[in-house]
Amino acid sequence: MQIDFIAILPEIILTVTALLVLAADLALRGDAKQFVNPLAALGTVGAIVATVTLWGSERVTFGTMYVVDDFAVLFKLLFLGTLLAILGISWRYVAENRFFQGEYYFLLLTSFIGMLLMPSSRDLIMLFIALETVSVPAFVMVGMRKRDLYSSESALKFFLLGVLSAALMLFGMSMVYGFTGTTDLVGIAAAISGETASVPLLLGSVMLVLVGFGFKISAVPFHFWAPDTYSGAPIPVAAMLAVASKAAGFAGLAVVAFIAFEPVADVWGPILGVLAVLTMSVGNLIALQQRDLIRLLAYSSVAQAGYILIPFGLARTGPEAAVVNAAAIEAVVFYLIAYAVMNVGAFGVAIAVERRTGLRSIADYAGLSARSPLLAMGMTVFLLSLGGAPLTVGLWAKFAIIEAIAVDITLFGIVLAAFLVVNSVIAFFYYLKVVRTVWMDEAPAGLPKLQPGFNLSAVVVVLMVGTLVLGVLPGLVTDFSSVISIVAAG
Amino acid sequence: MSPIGPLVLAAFLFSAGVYGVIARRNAVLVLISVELMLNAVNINLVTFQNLLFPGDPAVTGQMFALFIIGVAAAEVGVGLAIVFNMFRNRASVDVDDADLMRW
Amino acid sequence: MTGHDVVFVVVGLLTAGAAVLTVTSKNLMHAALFFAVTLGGIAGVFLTLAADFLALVQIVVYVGAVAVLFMFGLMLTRAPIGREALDGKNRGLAMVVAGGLFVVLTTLLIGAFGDLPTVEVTGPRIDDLGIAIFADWVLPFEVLSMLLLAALIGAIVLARRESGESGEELTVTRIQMAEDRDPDALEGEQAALTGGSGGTGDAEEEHA
Amino acid sequence: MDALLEYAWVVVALPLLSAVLITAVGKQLPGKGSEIGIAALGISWLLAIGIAWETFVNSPIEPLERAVDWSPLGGGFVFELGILVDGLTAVMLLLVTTVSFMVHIYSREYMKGEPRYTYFFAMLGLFTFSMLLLVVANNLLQAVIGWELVGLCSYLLIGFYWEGKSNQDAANKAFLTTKFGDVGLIVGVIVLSAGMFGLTDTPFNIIEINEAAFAGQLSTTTIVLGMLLIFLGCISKSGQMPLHVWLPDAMAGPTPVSALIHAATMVTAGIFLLARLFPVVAQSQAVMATIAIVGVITLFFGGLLALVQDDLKKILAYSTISQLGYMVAAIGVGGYAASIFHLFTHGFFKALLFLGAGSLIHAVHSNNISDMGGMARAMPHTFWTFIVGSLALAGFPLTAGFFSKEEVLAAGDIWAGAGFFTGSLVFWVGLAASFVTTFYMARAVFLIFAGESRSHHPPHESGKLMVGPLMLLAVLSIASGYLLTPMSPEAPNFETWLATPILDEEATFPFTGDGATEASPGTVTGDGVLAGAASPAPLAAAGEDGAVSILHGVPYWNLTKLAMVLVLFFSALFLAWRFYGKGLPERDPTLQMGGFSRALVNKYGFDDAGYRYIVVPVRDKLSAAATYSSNVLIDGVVAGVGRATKHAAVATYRVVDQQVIDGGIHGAAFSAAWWSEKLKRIQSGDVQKYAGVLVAGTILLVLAFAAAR
Amino acid sequence: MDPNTAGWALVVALFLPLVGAGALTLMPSSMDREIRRAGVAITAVGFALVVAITASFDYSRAGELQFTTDVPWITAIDARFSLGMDGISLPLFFLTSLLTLLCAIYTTKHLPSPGKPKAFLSLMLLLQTGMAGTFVAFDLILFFIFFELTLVPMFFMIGMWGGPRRDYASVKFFLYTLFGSVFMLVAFLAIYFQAGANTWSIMELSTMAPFGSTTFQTWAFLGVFLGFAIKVPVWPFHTWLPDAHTEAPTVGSVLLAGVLLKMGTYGFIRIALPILPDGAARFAPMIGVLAVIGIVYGALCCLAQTDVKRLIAFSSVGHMGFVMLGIAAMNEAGIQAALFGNIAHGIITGMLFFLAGSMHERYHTREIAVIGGGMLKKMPVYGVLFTYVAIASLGLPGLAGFWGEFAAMWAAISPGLGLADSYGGLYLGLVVFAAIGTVLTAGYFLWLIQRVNLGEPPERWADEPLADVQAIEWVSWLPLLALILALGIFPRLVFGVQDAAVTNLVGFLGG
Repeated sequence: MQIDFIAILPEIILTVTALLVLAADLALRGDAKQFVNPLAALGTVGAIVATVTLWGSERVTFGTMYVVDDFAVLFKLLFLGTLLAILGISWRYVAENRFFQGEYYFLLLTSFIGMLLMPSSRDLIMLFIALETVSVPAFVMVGMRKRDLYSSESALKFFLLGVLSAALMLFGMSMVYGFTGTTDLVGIAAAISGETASVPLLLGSVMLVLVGFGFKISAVPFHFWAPDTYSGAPIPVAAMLAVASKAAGFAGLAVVAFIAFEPVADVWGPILGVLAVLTMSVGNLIALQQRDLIRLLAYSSVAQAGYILIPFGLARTGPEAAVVNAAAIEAVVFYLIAYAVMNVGAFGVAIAVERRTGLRSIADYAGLSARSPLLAMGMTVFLLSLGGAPLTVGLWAKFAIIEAIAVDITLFGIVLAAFLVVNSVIAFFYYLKVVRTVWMDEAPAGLPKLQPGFNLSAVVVVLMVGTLVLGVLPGLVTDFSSVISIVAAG
Repeated sequence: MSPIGPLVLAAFLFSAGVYGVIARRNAVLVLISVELMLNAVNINLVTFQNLLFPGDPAVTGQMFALFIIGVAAAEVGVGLAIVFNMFRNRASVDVDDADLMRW
Repeated sequence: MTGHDVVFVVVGLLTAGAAVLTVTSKNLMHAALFFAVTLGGIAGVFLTLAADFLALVQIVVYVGAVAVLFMFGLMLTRAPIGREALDGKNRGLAMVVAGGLFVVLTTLLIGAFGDLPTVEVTGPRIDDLGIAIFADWVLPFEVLSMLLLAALIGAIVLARRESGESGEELTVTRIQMAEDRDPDALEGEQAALTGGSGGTGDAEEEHA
Repeated sequence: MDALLEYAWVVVALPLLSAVLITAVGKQLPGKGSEIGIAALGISWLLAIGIAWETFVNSPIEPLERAVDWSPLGGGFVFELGILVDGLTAVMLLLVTTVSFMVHIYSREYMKGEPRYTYFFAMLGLFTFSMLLLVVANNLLQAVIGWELVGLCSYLLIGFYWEGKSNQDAANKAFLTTKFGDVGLIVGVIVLSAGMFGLTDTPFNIIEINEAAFAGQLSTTTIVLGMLLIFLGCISKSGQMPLHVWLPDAMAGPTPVSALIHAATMVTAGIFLLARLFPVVAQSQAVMATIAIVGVITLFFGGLLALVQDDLKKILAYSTISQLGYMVAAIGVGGYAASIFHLFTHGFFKALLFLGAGSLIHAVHSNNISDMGGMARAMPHTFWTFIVGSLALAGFPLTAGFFSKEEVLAAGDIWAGAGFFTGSLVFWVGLAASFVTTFYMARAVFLIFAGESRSHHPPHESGKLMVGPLMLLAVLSIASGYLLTPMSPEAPNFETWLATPILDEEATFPFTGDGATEASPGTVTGDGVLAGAASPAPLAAAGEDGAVSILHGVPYWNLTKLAMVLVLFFSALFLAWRFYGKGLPERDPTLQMGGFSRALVNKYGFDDAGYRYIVVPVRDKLSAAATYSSNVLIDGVVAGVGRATKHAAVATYRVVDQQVIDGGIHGAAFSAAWWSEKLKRIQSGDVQKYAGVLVAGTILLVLAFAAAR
Repeated sequence: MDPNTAGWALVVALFLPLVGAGALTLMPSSMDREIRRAGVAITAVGFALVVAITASFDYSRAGELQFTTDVPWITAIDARFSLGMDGISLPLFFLTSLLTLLCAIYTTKHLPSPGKPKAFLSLMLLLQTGMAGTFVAFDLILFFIFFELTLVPMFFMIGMWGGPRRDYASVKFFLYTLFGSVFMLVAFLAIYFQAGANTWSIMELSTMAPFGSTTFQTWAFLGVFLGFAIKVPVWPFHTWLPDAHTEAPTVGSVLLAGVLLKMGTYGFIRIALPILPDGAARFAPMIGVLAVIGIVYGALCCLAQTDVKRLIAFSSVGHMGFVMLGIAAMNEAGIQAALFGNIAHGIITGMLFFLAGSMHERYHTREIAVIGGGMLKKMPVYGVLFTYVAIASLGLPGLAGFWGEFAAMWAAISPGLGLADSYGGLYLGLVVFAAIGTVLTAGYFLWLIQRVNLGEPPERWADEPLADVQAIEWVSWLPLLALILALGIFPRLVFGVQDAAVTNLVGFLGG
């Protein structure tokens, strides 16, 4: 069997980097240890370069288990870009909190290796392994603030719910295997057809398989870990979970749903649609009550997951399936890109504020505009974008979803749209609460000016510019009709 | 032999694991319950492999089970480490003590 | 019902019983021992299903390593808690959920596989497994190795005695959550923040 | 031979120019701007005389219409700004400029030393301009604009002394009451113009509307609805009952303003508009009957109210209401020319009376006739001119008021002859009201001029600038009546002056009265009196088929009826002399007639209970709210409307807006918060509960999936 | 400038404020006076350009788009960067530029706490781009972007420089209007797909209309309606308005009333009617009824107000009711009336808010009862101006307010699209009630004048030196005062410019 090493070059680069980081950590002492961060960044850039060269190609290797197409490449770029940003916002945070830096970066890179594998995997076993590779290092990273009760507690919660949902997913996978005799996604799709497509066990198993991904994307009712974990975890890790890990979950969900379970799309579509409604409503409603910024962002990211689930809710089989599903995938992909840009940014600002002061209540953001105009501006832009204000990429993200709904309007689609609308408005309520605090409340006397480090500032600026530029010219990233390749495969 | 026997056994073990996860207070016992669930999955896989698809050259079911065992080992390691860490911080492994964060 | 089936039923009942005791036993060590028994029973099930290699792995990895690990874990984390407190307050919920799950799963399974004919049990040979793992499943295998490495390092990071990078044991800290902070405390914190700039603060100034 | 007519717009423009100039530079001039106003009005007046002369000697003339496309209005329609000059316009121009000119001159002295002296003249100019804009309008939209501006100016002038609360209230009341009528006017104009869609691009054009109405191109609905609505505007503007309530209060303004408002501008606007649209009015019996009845009610009951007033200006105000009733009633019985004739003469003698009253008030520093007395000796010029005005108002033979009022009664008589009940009503009630008119004017005159002085200030004659206008107006109060007398049936007279191509003898009313079948020309043609003219043409006469045609011609009267008028006049005079000839009686007999007096003092008393039990408490509590708490029945109603509006407003705001609508929004937000509060409890922090819910949710979803097919 | 080729002029005029806002943020905050002057300079240059555009506009072809720019923008969804200007856009565009300039001038001397002119002027300039862009965007997506763009700066303006309840008001404003616009976006997308022409061009879609079933049109119109109706605001979607106005700083109120509300009615006329004529015809009677309810209701609420600014805010509800009545008429005259009413209301109510703001600065209260009258005595010129503008606002002929109201009623008596046949009686009733609304309007304004302007000043103010109109106020108010009179006397200034464009537009309606 010939292995296409070019196809897995990004993963290889990242693996090598991870090992180098581990080795370098051994070699370096004291403050010098922090330079494993640029090393990791260098490797990430290398992986990005390697990934970019894969754009437009269609490589299949390891049997049919591993496919590198535009869908996968785009997701990989999304992950690697997020990784770069997280490295940027991690540097000083990790150094100052006396983490085990070498191990931290090693685990971070490992987790991202799992993510890179996710969109390319075309086999249930591979998906499972990739998912675990994302999760297991994340369990550890969440608990990395070892002497912090919150951190260890959130690690425990994350871990327990993670393995529980993994077990549920595995049970589902095992039964899918039992039913179809294969773990190959295309094979599964081929096996599910005709009368077999209506066997209750199979349909139930489909649901169980989705649970694992539902956990990753923190869809209701698999979302419980998210707020508790985000608020206990080191903030860069929370950012990673909220953005990259969630995107990986969506990548896996998309692959499974649109390739393997495409023949029963008319079953999981509506149910995922209902989950979408539940997810965004619950997320937004609870977010209204939050007084802690990180928890607010956590619930907001639950709600955002609900928005991203909407296109899945539109999926269907039958004559218009190709068009509708393609639009749905496009919407998901675009939304995830936008979401990554704005959410990492928001977490970045939160890091800058908390790192210096240890404060994270929304009230602590009072007068941020006076303490650091850059951070205030950044927070404003990111939150408005998360809400979907014009001239930010967030608007186009919502636009993409509505567009997917409007491709072929159904009553269910209208209901979803209505929920999207109402929820967008509710969401603005709490986003604006923060924005208002940032700009309109007086800073408590005596708080010093915030001077975020260069890396973090750079990341915030880049993401802010990205949010705004994509807000004006979304065409820079909307034009990738080729990402719908997985639909064609199904 | 009919596959239904092992499958029902697996379902039972799985359910017992779920029970343990939810009811057990000691974090280590919760982890044990999770392992029970994973083992149940393995029974499923082996049953399907050997009873329904014995001729599969890729031996998918058993390979899957092997991978699950491997992953389960990794999870146990990480899980115990998390529990130990928590124990060191608060001298307790009670899951329901871990409720600092809510709402 | 063949002898094969009888053996399975016996082993199966044993396993199921041990599992029930694992999740209900009121004694920590008993629970762990019953867990080991359950794992052994599962190895027996594998044998009746003609999965010899897996049974072996099950014994070696699970009974031999995992169960023992758990026992060490239990002993290391022996907290001063009574026997009656092994079950949390969620027992009712657990009953309902687990019972419901079992009913649903069984119903679905029987519905799907209940009418399959009885077949002869045949397992693959061990060399088939060897070939498959390096031919068809090499990628997950390699990734799994990375995963295990990560788990190993992660477990070490979390579990080893704190030496940190500063070499000293850190006191337990708590992030101030918005919920449980009162205004007075906030003022105190701010005073502290503005008053003294710690070592980390100095480092920040250099980079800024 | 209509060279001057082309310049009618100058008559209009000059007062505006004067207003602008006075505002701009008035304060810097020696006369504080008054000289500009007088000069501008003087020129306007001369030009108006010229126009009047041309139209009169050449009458009946073809109307002259000049218009510019002022603005598109959408849908291909345009709004024209234009002038329409015919006899009616000329009459009005003459009247308005004369009175305004006189008022300007008079005010120069009267207002001396007042604050805002310059502003006053600017407003006079604007007021005159507004009225003239209405008068020359060739289209209804322009008329509406003029009409509304008149309302604004009246507001600004009635509230001239805005420091006082009652003056503010009076101004508000005048504006709002007339504004209410404007609803009718505006909607009416809109209805009429809508009827013109498809017929023209200039749907407001008056001539086109009149012609269309005459040609039957307008539907009955359009005509009846449109004209009744427009008449509502006239009711409020021209002080007809029940919307007359603003008019007495409007006396709060300076006296020259009262003269201007009550004689020449504002109140005449409604009559003018009815006359302008008479061809439309004439299309509907219902409209005419409504107009007549409203006029009759007003002319009688309005007049009665003057009996008990002590305030001289109020007496004159109620007399105005009454006289306006005559004019409206005349329109309602087909007396198009009679109405305008009365308007014309009334303008002069009422201006005279008001200015005379101003002169008296100026002298004694009081409005009340009980503070006057014996003024004849101190103020001879004022006395004599006032007498002339009073006689004219009372309709004493050979004064202008006599001729014009008799024309109105005659119109009623002829209309009655054609079988219309409203005709008799106008005739007999009008006759009766003339007795009342004579009585209250005689009462005022006796109390003011006879007996001993009761003033606290030594009275003195006013200066030349005030007396001069009085003199001129006195002359006109007599002379203007001879424009329509039986003595010159063949020469151009007032009726030929007003005639237009539509309103000539060919035109007939499209409906007939009850008595039409028996009607013949003879029955309604009275025998000529005075000059003994042979068979003078009637103002309105039954046509060959029994229809009454709209005619003009020489006046018509009959001897018996003349005798009745004279008897009434002298008996009223005698009665008044008995009561008041020797000065102020201990107990004023008009106040001694028991229930009748009380009714009048209480403005018919209907509101007494309402006043005591509703108005007083509410006004005192919601003082500002009861802007309208005057003490007439209608006032009560108006106050009630105001109050109800206020209550409705408060209720709407508090309940509907803040509770229901905003509350709905808040309710939604609140329920979101409620849900939020409940939902967040699920996030209990207990990871095993999470696990339980997670698995339970999974089971439910699995069931949902399994059951999906 | 050749209006056929000088598309750049419009682009520059549109984005100059945005660039200016960026430039302002680069100035150091300490240069307080320079920043304020720079604000005036930027808006003045922009206004000069707009004047040049107005001057070179080809009025003989006012029905066609001029100064057009049309380049691909987001190719994936066929959105184009498409700008243009016809007779309908021009007056609104002009008004936007003028009002912003005047606000900038006003800001040189008047800026409420907490100061920060840099932030304030930057937001104002950003707002200007959003407002102006709305009126010249001819691509639905671009329109939507500009339409929404105004939310953020206005949110901050109210939230940072507003009154005591600014937090509440700003969030309410933002959420309320956002709510509607999301539905509008859904409707836009539905239109896009239903038309199936891969275009968002307003003109092309108008030409293609009507498309889709009546059901489609109804739903799509409902979505668009929600978006625009909240912006206008049509009763009962108005409750954000009084709060926003009451709390907003003077300049915010001026721009809110002067331009922002117009975006809603403009949207109806430019988008909802021509693209969805069937839906419009079905909704027209309802719009008419809501409009008239708004007129009467707004006036009633005004009578109950004790706060000057809140009163003026509620008066907007009534005045915009007349505008909506014109739209409900669905004929050429009605559209003309609505557009005229738009402009007139922008000028008059903007001016009223200027006056209310200055009043607040002098009295430090907006409570009518506390002011207690006598303003005409304390500040004669100011009092006269107040009376003048109030009278203009109550719709007196000769001043700008009259034409929109009268023409709207005139148009509504014979509605287009066949509505006259089926709803003739209803529309007659609407006209009558609208006319009654004018009386109520007169009532509350006169009452306001009486309570604020007339009488003797109460004791607490008797010895208070209250400055009469100041130089900077004259500069920023005179243009508006003059326009009120000019539009009242020469309605052709607006009617004439719009005529051809409205004719075109009504052509799309097919009525």
